Amino acid sequence: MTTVAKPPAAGSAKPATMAQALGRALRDAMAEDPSVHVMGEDVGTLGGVFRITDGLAKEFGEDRCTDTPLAEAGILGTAVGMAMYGLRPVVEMQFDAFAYPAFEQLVSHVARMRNRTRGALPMPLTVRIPYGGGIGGVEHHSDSSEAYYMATPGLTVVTPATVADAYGLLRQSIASDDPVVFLEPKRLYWSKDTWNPERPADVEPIGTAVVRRPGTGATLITYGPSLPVCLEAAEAAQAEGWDLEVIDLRSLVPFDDATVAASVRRTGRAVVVHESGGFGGPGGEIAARVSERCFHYLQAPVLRVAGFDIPYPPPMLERHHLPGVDRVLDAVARLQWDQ
Amino acid sequence: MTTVAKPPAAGSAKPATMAQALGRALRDAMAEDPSVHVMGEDVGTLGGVFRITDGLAKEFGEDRCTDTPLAEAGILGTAVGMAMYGLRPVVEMQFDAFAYPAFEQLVSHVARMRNRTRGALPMPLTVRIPYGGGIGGVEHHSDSSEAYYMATPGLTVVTPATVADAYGLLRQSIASDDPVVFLEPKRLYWSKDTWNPERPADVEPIGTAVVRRPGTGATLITYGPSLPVCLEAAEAAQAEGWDLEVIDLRSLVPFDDATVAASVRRTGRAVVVHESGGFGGPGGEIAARVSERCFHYLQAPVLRVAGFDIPYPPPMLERHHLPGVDRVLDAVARLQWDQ
Amino acid sequence: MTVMEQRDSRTTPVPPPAWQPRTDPAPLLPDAEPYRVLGTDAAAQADPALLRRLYAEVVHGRRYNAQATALTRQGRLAVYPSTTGQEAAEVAAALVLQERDWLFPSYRDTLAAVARGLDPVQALTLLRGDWHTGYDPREHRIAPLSTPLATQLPHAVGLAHAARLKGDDVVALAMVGDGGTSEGDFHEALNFAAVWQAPVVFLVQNNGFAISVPLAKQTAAPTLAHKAVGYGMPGRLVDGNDAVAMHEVLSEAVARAREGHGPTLVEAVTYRMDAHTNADDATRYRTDAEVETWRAHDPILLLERELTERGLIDDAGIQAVRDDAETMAAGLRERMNQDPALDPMDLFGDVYAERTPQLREQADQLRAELDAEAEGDQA
Amino acid sequence: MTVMEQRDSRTTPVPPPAWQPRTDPAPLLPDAEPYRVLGTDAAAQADPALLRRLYAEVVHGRRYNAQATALTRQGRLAVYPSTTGQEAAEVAAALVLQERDWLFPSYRDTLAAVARGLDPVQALTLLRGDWHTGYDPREHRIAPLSTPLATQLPHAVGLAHAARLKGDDVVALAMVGDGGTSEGDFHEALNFAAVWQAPVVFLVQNNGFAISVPLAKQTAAPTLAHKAVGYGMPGRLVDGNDAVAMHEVLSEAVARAREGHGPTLVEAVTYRMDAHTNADDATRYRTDAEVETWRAHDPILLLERELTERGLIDDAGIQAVRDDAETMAAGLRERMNQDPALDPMDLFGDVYAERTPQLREQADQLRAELDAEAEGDQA
Ligand SMILES: Cc1ncc(C[n+]2csc(CCOP(=O)(O)OP(=O)(O)O)c2C)c(N)n1
Ligand SMILES: Cc1ncc(C[n+]2csc(CCOP(=O)(O)OP(=O)(O)O)c2C)c(N)n1
Ligand SMILES: [Mg+2]
Ligand SMILES: [Mg+2]
Repeated sequence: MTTVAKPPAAGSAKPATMAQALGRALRDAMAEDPSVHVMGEDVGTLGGVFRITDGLAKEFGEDRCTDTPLAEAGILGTAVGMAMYGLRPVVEMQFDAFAYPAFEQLVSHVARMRNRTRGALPMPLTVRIPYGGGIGGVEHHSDSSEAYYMATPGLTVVTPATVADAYGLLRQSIASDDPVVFLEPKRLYWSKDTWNPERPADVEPIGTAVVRRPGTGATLITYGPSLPVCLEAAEAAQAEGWDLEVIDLRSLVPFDDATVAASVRRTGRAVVVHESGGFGGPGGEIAARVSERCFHYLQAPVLRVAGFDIPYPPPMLERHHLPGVDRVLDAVARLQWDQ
Repeated sequence: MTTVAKPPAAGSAKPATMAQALGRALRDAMAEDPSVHVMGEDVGTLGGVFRITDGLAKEFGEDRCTDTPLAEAGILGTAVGMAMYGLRPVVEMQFDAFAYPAFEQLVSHVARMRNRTRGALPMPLTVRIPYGGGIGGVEHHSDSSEAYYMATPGLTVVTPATVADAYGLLRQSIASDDPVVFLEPKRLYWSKDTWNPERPADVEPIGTAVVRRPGTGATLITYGPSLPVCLEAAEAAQAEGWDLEVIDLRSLVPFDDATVAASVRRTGRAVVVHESGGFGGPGGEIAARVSERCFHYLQAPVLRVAGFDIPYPPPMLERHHLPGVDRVLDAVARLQWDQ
Repeated sequence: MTVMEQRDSRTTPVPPPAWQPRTDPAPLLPDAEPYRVLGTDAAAQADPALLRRLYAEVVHGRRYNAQATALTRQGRLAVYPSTTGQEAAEVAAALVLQERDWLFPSYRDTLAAVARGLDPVQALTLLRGDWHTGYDPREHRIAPLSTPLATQLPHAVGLAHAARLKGDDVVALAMVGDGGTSEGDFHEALNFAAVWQAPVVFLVQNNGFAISVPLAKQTAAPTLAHKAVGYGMPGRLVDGNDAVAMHEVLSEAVARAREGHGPTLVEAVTYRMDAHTNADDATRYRTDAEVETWRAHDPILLLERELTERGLIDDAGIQAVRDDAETMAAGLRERMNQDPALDPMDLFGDVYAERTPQLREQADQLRAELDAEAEGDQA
Repeated sequence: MTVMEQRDSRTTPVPPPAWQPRTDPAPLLPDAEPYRVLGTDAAAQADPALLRRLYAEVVHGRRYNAQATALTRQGRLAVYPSTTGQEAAEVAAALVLQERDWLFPSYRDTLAAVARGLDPVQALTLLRGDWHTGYDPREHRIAPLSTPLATQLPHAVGLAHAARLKGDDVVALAMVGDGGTSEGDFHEALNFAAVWQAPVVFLVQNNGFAISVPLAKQTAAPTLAHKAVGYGMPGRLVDGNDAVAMHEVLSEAVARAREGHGPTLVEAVTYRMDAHTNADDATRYRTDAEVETWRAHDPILLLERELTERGLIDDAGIQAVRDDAETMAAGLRERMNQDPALDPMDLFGDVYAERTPQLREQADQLRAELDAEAEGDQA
């Protein structure tokens, strides 16, 4: 997959939010490539309910950043047609659960069109989905739906956890000739990092996991909204004498077996952490792969820390559902350290 | 969950197909409980494209076995309303991939209505979905979509592999006060067994896995269309000196950890076999659970034999995709027998 | 006339056409302009008791909207989608139903539920964030507020159909916004309803916007009511700010459904005076001037003028209605200021009729965590 | 007239209504009965060259249907959904398009693709089972046959919209069945098309059935063409067995789209003479008598009668057309009797632009298995 060249202008690094970086990525992609079209509910005049697309309609016109009728299957279905004609649509789904009406278009067409036509009709489209909880949203506004997309061959599934990745991975996703489900962790929208919008650093390509914190005792494997939780847990664990490595997967598909297995072979212990429900969630796949590849290196079973197997709870109870630092540390403690 | 009482009439056991047993289950459920309503595309006059509902409209009238308009979200959505009013709808989706248009209704309403209303509005409905390949169907007619349903809390996910289970599990599903996704392995529709339609034997309740073949060397964990493959592989393995146990899961949700873990602790080796794609498929969850629960008993990593991570292939190539006896035996051979 | 009956000197013999029209389209088409009563000569016929009732309810509704919006500012509600300006339609939807009938509100329609008699605290539970639904839908015959747009419409059809199959005299009234009409579920629900001749009334509140998207970007239809003919049901176009017109048209539609003549689509033309929710900034997509013009067509104003002109209410009467609304608001405020008592263990309570083994394990885990936390708090 | 302009002695000041009709509904409504040319006086005006062309194509289409059905019996096609009886609509859909235009067929419409010039072997690849699509859609401007019903309609809208944005003079014609109109995707596609004024023509072939389900269980609409008004586009009702009427109405709709006036919905009233597919048993849900009545309204018959009456064709001419169709059928038969050369490794070829590491592993596994098999075969 392509990485994106640095734009020429200089500039200086200052605190920026993930939301800003995402908006900038859209803007730069549209400026660079006239075939990039942004579409979705309220993305034009309003700039999206999270303001990610703010200013795009003004800068590029409503034909390039379009408020669509309120119909997700229609949005994705028309984007398929636009991609068939050579455009590069970037679709915004307003919230995770509101991508479900478009599920048939995604699974039966977006994911399969290239394969169906032996490569004649690639689907260079990106579906941006704000996902996950922790922002006090009422029901249907906090789903973690990545398991559905992971189980769908033909889709690339990307999720950033840092400001730099938000920009870099979104640019790569838009530039990709394959359809990308780009999952934006809602509760990281306002997370900040120093970042230079005029000279955004290249980031590792989609398909590459990154060690965000090196360690020797055990590996925390995570992505998206749970990365900050894991980094915090790793800091706390240090006090207990556990030196944890933290891996940010960045893309669930393609999955970076090499980086993950190398780490676990080194540390001998692993915990997979995500906020999606545990049963049938991404952690099962990840734990199974790690267990198979690192069997003889493992000192303890690969454990999982995940959301409960329940519909996402109402705002006042969500903190009991979301895996936090304590649950991660509890799992780390169960890694049979005495052996 | 309820088991179903034997109907009074006697009768004799004779060869019957899974399709016949399913049809009989619908008939008996409708006869016993006037709140059971069958609905879907072509289920009435035609009796369904697989003829499972044959005769029901005639026996019970079109109001109880209804040809709906061609719209899966509408079918499931109206069934939700019928269930709200106390009926027990049994919905037929014509093929696996044609359940996707109903995905939002399934995930956002069917699975959550009981939880949303603190039990006030249970969803005693059954969604019958013919699934899987091996019948030479063109694209969209052979999907294995169980990973999607497994990852959706609130759904019960059932799939029979024998004629007796087809009857018994479908009766239990219809009697369940929770929504059941009832996955019917298309290529087993015409599989036969001796069975007495007038005195169908009780079967184990939903949530219970069954050992279909006892063995000591390794456990094959499977369900639905792959059960016959595993049984055949176990026979063949005997010749190689491997004594394999074969477990039929019968329901993916609830998952019978107890039976599976007990077996693997005994045998020390396990292979999960299914025809669904491997990555993000049910096998990841199962392998992860088994690895966690049986870690100290395992002689080798839990392996998986699954369909490739590709869109379901065209009929002329499907045999290369479907896991057959040879692939199962290859996996068994890789279970580090020399250790 | 059908293909088959068509007569022409050179006509070939023609078979029975499978397409033969089931209905005459003419009566299905809506009026060219919204039906109105208030401010027209027809208002003189309006029943004084109904006028007073509608007035009290609409004033009540306005006060409810204001109070709920205030509660968001005090952090007592997570979010509130106001129906200020739409009270006439909300109230009429509730009043035309019998107790045995069912209401299917969208996420915005807490007012309709309240006008139906639901305790406002229960109606607001979803938006406060303590649970997804704050009431027993079967007890009140009010379906859960539907957040995924238009998805509740097929539920209404199924319920009404089921009631009819059981021989029960029950009508379902389902509410949706102008934006919601673009969803596939809207289409499928209306089609099922018409094919089954289900006793359903579909009420579209066209309030001009779907969040920021104006109607002109949502549809090119002459009116949303014109969609009815494509399903073979009548479409009615009504001034949604005219409580009397709304009451009359919805009553007719409910009666029609009850008598077995099938569904009706009603479009109420109205306007969302507030932002989409308290979290929205409406100045990004519309001018104050546009909003101002609608103030002159306020549902309360229309009723008040009629009542006053006909001498059906005096200042004291108006004050009494307002006082009553104030009492409701004070009670609501007070009760919403109390923290709800929540038990985190409820997370596992109603996922299934019986907990799965996995959920039992997870509930045990949370129980242990909560106990440890409580111990920690005590220490 | 709008709410705003409404004048009444007692009228209150009224704001600019957000609902203001965008279109006059009257011209959008279809005729009360299907438009016909053949067998009416208008037929005399029909261009002889067009009549001959349509005749040849329709006869060709009939022969193609018969041949494909025969191939299922010989096990050379996995399944075939025949368009026998619907050839006029299929052929007209292909003929009205320019080379740069796009056709979006449903799973049944291989004939339209063939009439557009696609090699029938390529058109039948999906149904033979060797691959999902047998041709390069960009080369032929024919979208893949769509198996999930109505899902191709939004694709057509998006493509037409994209072409318009790029300034290309391209029209998309999308085909769907009567059953497919019930799907949400139908609704959403038509709405997007109308809002965007996209250059699309929607052709619904109402052939009386969706597998076993007759139209009366599918819709209660006066006609399917009446759905158009709810989107703000014109609806046209046409005799689908009348190739000349179909050609005329579709040509007008294509011209309308090309000139920037937006989409049209065309309902072709026709009949599916064969079973749903070779695997279906139509006697379960309809009588032979019903089928028989349609034979008198056969699309070939209608054309042949016109050509003969006007002396535009003689027996030799008819025979020449039939011979030509026979040659096509023989060629098709011969080529379909050859086994396609398939490479199982293609399974991994186009899942992604570049294989993922996981797919590389899986491809290696299959490669090894195939090699072992081949060795085994040699040994
Ligand atoms: C299926 C779905 N898609 C998107 C949303 C997000 N959303 C919430 S309200 C809204 C606008 C609704 O507009 P309309 O139907 O006109 O109702 P109104 O808000 O005006 O009452 C949107 C897009 C949703 N709730 N459900
Ligand atoms: C989404 C979807 N649901 C169900 C099916 C199964 N199916 C295939 S053809 C058919 C009937 C189609 O009827 P119609 O739209 O009238 O087209 P026709 O077959 O008459 O050409 C059905 C239900 C499908 N292909 N796609
Ligand atoms: Mg609105
Ligand atoms: Mg049809």
